[in-house]
Amino acid sequence: MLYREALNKALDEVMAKDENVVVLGEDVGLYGGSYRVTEGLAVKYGERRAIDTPIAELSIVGNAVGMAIGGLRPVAEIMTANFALLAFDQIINHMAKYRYMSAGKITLPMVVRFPQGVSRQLAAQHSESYEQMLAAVPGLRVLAASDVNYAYHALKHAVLSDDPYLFIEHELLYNKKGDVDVDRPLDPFKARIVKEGEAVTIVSYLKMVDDVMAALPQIEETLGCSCEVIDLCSLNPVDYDTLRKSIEKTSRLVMVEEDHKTGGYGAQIVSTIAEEMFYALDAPPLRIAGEDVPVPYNRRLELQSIPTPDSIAEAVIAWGRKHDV
Amino acid sequence: MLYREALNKALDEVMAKDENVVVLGEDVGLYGGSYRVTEGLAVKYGERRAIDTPIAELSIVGNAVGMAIGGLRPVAEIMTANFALLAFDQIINHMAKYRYMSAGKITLPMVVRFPQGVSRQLAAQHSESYEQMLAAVPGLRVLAASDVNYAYHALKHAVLSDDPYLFIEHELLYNKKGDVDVDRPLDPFKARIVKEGEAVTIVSYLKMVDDVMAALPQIEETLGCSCEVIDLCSLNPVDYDTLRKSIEKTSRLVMVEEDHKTGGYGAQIVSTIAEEMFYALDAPPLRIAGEDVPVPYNRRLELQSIPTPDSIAEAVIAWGRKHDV
Amino acid sequence: MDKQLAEEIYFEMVRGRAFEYAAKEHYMKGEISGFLHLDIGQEALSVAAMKAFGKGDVFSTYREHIMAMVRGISPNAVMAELFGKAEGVSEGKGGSMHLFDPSHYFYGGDAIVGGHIPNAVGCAYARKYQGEESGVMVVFGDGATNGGAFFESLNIASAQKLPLLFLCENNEYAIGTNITRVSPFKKQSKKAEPYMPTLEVDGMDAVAVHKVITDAKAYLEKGHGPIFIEAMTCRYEGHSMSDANAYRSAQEMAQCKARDPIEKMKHYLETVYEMDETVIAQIESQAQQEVDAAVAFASEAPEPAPEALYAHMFVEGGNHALS
Amino acid sequence: MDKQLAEEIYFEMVRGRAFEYAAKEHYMKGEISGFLHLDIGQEALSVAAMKAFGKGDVFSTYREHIMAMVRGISPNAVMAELFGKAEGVSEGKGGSMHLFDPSHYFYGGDAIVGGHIPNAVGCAYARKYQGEESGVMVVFGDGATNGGAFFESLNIASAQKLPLLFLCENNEYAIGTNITRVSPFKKQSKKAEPYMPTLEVDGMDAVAVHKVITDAKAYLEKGHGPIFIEAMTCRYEGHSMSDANAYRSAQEMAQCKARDPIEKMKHYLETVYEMDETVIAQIESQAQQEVDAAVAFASEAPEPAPEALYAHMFVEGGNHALS
Ligand SMILES: Cc1ncc(C[n+]2csc(CCOP(=O)(O)OP(=O)(O)O)c2C)c(N)n1
Ligand SMILES: Cc1ncc(C[n+]2csc(CCOP(=O)(O)OP(=O)(O)O)c2C)c(N)n1
Ligand SMILES: [Mg+2]
Ligand SMILES: [Mg+2]
Repeated sequence: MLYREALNKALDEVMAKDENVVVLGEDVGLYGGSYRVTEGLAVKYGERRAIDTPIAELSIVGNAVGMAIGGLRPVAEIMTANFALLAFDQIINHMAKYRYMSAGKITLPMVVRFPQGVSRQLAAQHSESYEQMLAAVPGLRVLAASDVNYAYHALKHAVLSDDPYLFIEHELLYNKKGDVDVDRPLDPFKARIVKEGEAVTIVSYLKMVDDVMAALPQIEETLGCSCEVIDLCSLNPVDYDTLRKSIEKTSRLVMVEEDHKTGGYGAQIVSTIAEEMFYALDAPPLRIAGEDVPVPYNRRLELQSIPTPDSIAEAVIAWGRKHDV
Repeated sequence: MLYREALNKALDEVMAKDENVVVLGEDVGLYGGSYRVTEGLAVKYGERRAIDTPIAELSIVGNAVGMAIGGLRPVAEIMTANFALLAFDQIINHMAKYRYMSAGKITLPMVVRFPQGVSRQLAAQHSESYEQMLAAVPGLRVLAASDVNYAYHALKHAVLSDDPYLFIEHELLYNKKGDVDVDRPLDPFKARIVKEGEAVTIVSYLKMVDDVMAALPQIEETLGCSCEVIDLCSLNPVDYDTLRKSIEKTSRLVMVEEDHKTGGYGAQIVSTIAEEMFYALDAPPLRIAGEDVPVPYNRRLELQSIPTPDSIAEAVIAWGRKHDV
Repeated sequence: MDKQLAEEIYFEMVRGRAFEYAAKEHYMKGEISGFLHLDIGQEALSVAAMKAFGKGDVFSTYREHIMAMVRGISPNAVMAELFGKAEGVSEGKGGSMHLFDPSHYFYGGDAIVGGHIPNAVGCAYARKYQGEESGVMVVFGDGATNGGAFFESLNIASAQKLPLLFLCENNEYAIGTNITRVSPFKKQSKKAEPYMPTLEVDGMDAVAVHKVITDAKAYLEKGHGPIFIEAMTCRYEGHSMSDANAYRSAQEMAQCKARDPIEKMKHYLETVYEMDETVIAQIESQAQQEVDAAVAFASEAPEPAPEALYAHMFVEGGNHALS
Repeated sequence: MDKQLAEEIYFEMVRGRAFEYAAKEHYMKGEISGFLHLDIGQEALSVAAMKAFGKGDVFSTYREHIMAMVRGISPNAVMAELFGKAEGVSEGKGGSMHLFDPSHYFYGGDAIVGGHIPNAVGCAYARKYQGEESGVMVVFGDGATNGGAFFESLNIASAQKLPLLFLCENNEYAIGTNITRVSPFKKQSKKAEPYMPTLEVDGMDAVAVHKVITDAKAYLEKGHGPIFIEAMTCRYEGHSMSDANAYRSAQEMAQCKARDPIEKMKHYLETVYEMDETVIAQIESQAQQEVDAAVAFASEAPEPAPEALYAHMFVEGGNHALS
């Protein structure tokens, strides 16, 4: 099954199960969604449940908040992360805070989904990542699906939960293939050990997990060691237990993310480990991330601006050699 | 001179000097600004140059971008950081990117100013800090004024520069007193060593600098050591040179910020130092930051949610004892 | 309007004003803090609109103490919230600007100007979806009508024919800025005209407000879509306690107070129902007693426990199914 | 319209369409990537509006290749930008959606729907402040008229009486969603009516477009404030190269193409100026030659150097004074 099909299946199942579930967003209805995640839902459940909205992101999220107050379970789609900036007031001032400010009187069972990241030459206004910002907002659960099976189960979980979730996808993952084990629901807050290893813990999420895996043979062969690769899956809360166990074993941490390095999401992981596991580390932690520039259109420059399997391998190998891995 | 008077003086001087400088925002004109920073400017320079805008933050910043394109030097005020969320699209997709996307053809000499932080019981929708988000955006200069003299010089610099600046103030600093040395312009990107010391480097910015200073006697006395206190001043770029020199001397880093700890701005400082100065550190870095909750209204809970001089002293002392400072 | 309703409205208006003056007094004493926005002068609107709207859902702003009480939240719980106490309606976490109580169909209490309007639109969608006839009312100021959230909401509510009543409290000011300086219009209903029927009412006249909201509610129930009501009103105090109100002349203030809504309602009771001094005095003293009791309650109520800081972040065990 | 102008407009329309087809071809070959939005079908608008607006500043969207060229940016520089080359107008950093050239008063090239409208408002403020009469034109689609940025801009431009021409290219679709499904109106000028005069024009008729923009420009120059023009038009291709255009029936497409703007302009030249086949063929071949040359130029142009990644972040030595 493809990643986008897994997401579609998750939505289809929860919509079949609970008529309070509605999806809304630009072109999610008749058109079936820009990345086909909501394909078929309007035909099956009607336009009242697969709602085409105008191009008004503030309202998409703001309306979803109100629908949730009114007893529905809205799943809002923002076409691309960059447009979510228009909805930051609703996400941060409303969706994340109503429950707390009302001392629990208001409950917001809702999900906001969006794809993000560098795709293929979409340029600076269509290529950004905002987990750095959004995973820092108290009151939100933030999941990031890199894996097909995880995508299916985590999205179902998010829709059926009574808490407000952000569900982050990556534009280059929609056609990724994988198996879905429908009968084994998983804990969406648990990190996924993609590969076990002994010498280095490489932490990542979303598309970078695949790039790390692509870089791995070269890294392991060159350094003559085995690496443990962890997909965070949940960006808030973070499964620090899994990280801790891994780093206790490996004593080394590499954090890989696609977003600009300055202030990027990985800084939090690295700083938390530095604070809490300082003495367990045998080498300085390494952060591999995008360059601190808006994403350029030209393909070469674009690739230069983000980590790739090659640049990941290169960086880890250089660091490994320097620090006797 | 008060902090707000220093800001007012800076604006007054640049407006007198260059008629392209205009200020705009809610109540900045006839009313004189909610925190009186723009007081008197409408009377002196007219309503065309001290422009009262409707409550439309997206437009305040969006219009400023257009004014800058049109050859003016706008200084936009957002009344409180939380409302800036409504303008994030303009700040991040437009203000920060036009220059790069146009290969330098568009130049945006503009400033967006706003106060942020926990003031006194303004509750969750009026108490937040967004440097974590905004200092991570490539293409923006981000300054944070904790000091009266710095506030004056840095704001003048920002307005007269041809680059887009965010200028962050803190609601509790407006009535802070200090001297302004008008004749000695300073480099706004240089961190300020507030107090020299040998054993610990304490890094902070905005109001927390004052709280660190208030906590210092107790810390130094109890631990029997001297601490170096650094005010970052510029949050992007960061003056890592000054940090490096200090940490080479002290071998210890404490980072203090008011914002929620998870994903907070300080994570970047701590992770960068952990990456680049790992072997220079004699103790795990310590991060002191706000709790991961929306800011509550009740005063006791509010104070519990952020660092205070007492809690800073307590945390540094506990950490210092544990790690033999 | 029948006598009992008129008396109730009068009572609520008097109690509302007494409540606001009490809040002001205790703010000056330092027992209430943060931003405190008083509704004095606008009581006709807050009271009569809520009364007329019956059980429909209401979304409002930071200037909502009186509305919250008319909806059924007790003065004790509102005052305790202003005092930041554990027995406040938001357990001391929200304060003056954030009063919520879904059991009374009251959803705040939002302090982002215009930010609650898209929420009201979404709720109206839910009500239509559920086949509920009661509809939704969203209350906002003149200043909110310049923001994108308001406009997007007019458009969506109209396109979707949602049962939503837009109630604009036009007091002509957004803090210190007169609406005509930042909007091309004095009457903001102009902005809604392309999208839905608009009505105007004297916001200082409780009887008129009650009538127009009753009519509007009937319109909503017919499923024709949204409706916009503009009520011209006037606040007596500064925008919040930190505003000295220096931008309005003595003359302007006098004109404003000459339209006093409580006096007007009293006059109505006296002329239409020949209500006498004693009954009116009784109503007034009952109102004052309730406010005094609320202050006493709030003063004595306990502070939230330190653990409250971490409470209400997420729903625990909130998944109604995982499979 | 005089003959020379008519010929120029015809030439630009033909060249524009040839350019767009060439871009499509090279996209399919993989030489152009990202989002590519073709303006085919809408040439009358893009060409005649730019021609008529003269030297005023223009802010546009991602569907702007033709406008950029009419403004004076060479086809070479536009095509090279689509190819991501160093000699592109944005040196390969912007791509199809981000063409900027202040020396031709052309500011993009914005890919956030509606995001450039507040920028145009600010620029119009600057022009008024400077006493410049030329004014500003902002071009946007029907889909953009549902967003907060658009509405805030109507309100501000009207309140401030800014010299701003709002030009709505109503092609009835935002990607796959017909405007009437998400807006209460088919004609979006309804939304501007409270704020400013509105005019409607057949966006497939270059002569009509030229006239209405010329008149609007004269209106701006009188200092009366903003004006809104709605041009009904139709795009022939999908929204971008990734849209299969499956939501429009063959019949709808046929009706749309029956209004072809290039045929119409040709007919105008033939009937009004008795232009003969040879001249028209000459214009067409000249247009095609320029496009071929642009493709050749773009193919051969160098890639940006790796250091370009870090260029153009900030102005160096950009402080005109530090004291
Ligand atoms: C988005 C946003 N911008 C600015 C503010 C600050 N602010 C609070 S109330 C207010 C004025 C609102 O005026 P109006 O909507 O007319 O309501 P009124 O206070 O007159 O009832 C402003 C500017 C805010 N709370 N939210
Ligand atoms: C804020 C924002 N939301 C969504 C998008 C994705 N998007 C790009 S173009 C488009 C449709 C725009 O339609 P319209 O304004 O009518 O312009 P047209 O493409 O028809 O010329 C959408 C939804 C975007 N670029 N920006
Ligand atoms: Mg008002
Ligand atoms: Mg369109």
